[in-house]
Amino acid sequence: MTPPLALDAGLAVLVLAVAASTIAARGTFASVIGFVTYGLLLALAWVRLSAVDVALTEAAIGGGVTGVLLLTASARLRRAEKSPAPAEHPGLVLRVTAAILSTLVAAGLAAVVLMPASPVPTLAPAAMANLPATGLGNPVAAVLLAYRAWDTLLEKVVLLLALLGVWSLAPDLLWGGRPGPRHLVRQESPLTLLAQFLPPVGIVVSIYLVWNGATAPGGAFPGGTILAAMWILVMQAGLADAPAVGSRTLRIVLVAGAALFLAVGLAGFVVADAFLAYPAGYAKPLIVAIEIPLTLSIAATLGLLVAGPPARAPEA
Amino acid sequence: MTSATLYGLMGAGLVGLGLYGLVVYPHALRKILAFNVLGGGVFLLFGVIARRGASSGLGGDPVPQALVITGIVVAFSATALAVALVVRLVEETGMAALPSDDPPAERAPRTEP
Amino acid sequence: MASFLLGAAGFVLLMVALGLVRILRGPGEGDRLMAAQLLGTGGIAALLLVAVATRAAPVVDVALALALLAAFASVAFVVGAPGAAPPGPSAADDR
Amino acid sequence: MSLLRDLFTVVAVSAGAFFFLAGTVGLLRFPDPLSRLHALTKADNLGLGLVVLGLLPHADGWLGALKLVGIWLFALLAGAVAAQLIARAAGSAPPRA
Repeated sequence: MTPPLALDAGLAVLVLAVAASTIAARGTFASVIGFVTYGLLLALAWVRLSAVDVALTEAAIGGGVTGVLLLTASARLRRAEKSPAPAEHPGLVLRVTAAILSTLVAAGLAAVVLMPASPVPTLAPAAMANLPATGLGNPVAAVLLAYRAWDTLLEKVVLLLALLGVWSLAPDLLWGGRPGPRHLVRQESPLTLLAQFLPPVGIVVSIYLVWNGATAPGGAFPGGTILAAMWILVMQAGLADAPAVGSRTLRIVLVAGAALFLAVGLAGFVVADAFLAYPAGYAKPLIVAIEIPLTLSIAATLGLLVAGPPARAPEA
Repeated sequence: MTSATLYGLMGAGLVGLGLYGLVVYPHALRKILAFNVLGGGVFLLFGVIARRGASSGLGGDPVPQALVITGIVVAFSATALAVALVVRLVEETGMAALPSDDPPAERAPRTEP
Repeated sequence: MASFLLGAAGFVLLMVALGLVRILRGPGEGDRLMAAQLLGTGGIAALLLVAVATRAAPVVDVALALALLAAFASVAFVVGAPGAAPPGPSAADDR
Repeated sequence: MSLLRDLFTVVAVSAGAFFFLAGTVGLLRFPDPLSRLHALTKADNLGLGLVVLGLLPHADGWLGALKLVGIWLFALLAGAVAAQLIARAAGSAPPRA
């Protein structure tokens, strides 16, 4: 076996082992930690599949914000769970049936993988042929923000809907209040040091990723996620409080990305020939102009999704 | 055996593992984790399709890659909503599993006003 | 050279992967976190090795993102679980 | 010159990989959490540091080299903070061995 293939085989076995331990670990905490490492290893797999844009997004989301979300939740669950968790061993019949079903599904998918279509379907030539018209150098960014801008716009809406769903879990009394507990600043804690030192660096890196995203792997999603992670860190260290969800400024930041995207899209009817069509020659400046509020909106939405529903009544 | 095929098989295995965990384990947080493992496998299958579609000097077909980026972010938002629901469920009932196996009559009476 | 670097990446991954046994065995939550932390560092090293071996400069950015977020799991653990309480939750094995 | 550069890379990366080996052995074999943490930080600091050192001659330009060193410094900071936090959590409530 050649070294690259050996590396890939090793990584594949490792990912499967980590996934199995995530599924079957005794205890939720071990399961959650297993899932965090799973995300990290998936980022490596994406690099090996020559999908660096995806690897960046997976590293930022899987390695960063998902871990915070799940670890915080598992700690809260442990405090709130009164009755012991239901038996971890459901009936043997169920387990065997589930195992057979899962194996069948996996085998079916494996068969599809082993019998690739020929000729291989690909849109890569089309994506490259139209790249000059967008003024971008990164074909993935071109797909996200030009060819299939619809997806990105609707995804932003889905993020907002999820956030509304999370917020709606708050009791009436707390509506419009601030999410989560107020974290206290721990004097002389290394956490405070980290939360003071890391965010400036993180902000620079996320600007770099967004700016670079036009020509190289990067873009609004990884950039926004890293920005969100920095915000979460500052909130967790107690250096800043979570904003009240009723705040008008916050609401404007949340919808800014989708709103501007939509506005540019509607303007496409007038200045170009269709919804979300960019006028020739202006594609790149428009895309960059959309990406900046989009990044801020993504960061705010992800940060608030992790912070959870409002837990403190709004100040009168 | 190419690298892409290898990762494809891995993706198929992940879907199987995730499905098993989703069906078998009653704890709600573990169901969410299992579902995310399953989702990771599906995304990887997209990645394999993208890798096989490499042409025009690209390492992979950018269209499936972009779909996966969108998918990862949407999966995260769905996970966040599900986690918030589970936390609320546990804080209401003290139990992190849905009593789906019980017949409706045996369910604990709700004490909601 | 590329083969050596890829081999080194595989070796580092294998090493930190062995450390993952701690995720399953524990016994404390800190031990499980340590294994994740080690895998994070090993993953960064493997990514850098792969980046140089395959001459893919953007891969370095993935390592950069991982390095920035490397401490997040530990931070969330400490903030989420008030381990300062003397009969701390890390003593009892979680469920 | 190129041979010397490659030799340097091989030596430094191998040394780094050795520290990852040492870190893992320590994490698996040491009896209590604090000594395991001690083993872990060696892999964090020296393992990654030596790998980065070995890769520096292959970095594209001084900006690329700066990025590599930056990654090491961030990982170092993250490792140090995480070790402190884990140690405090472990110290206040020693897990049953």
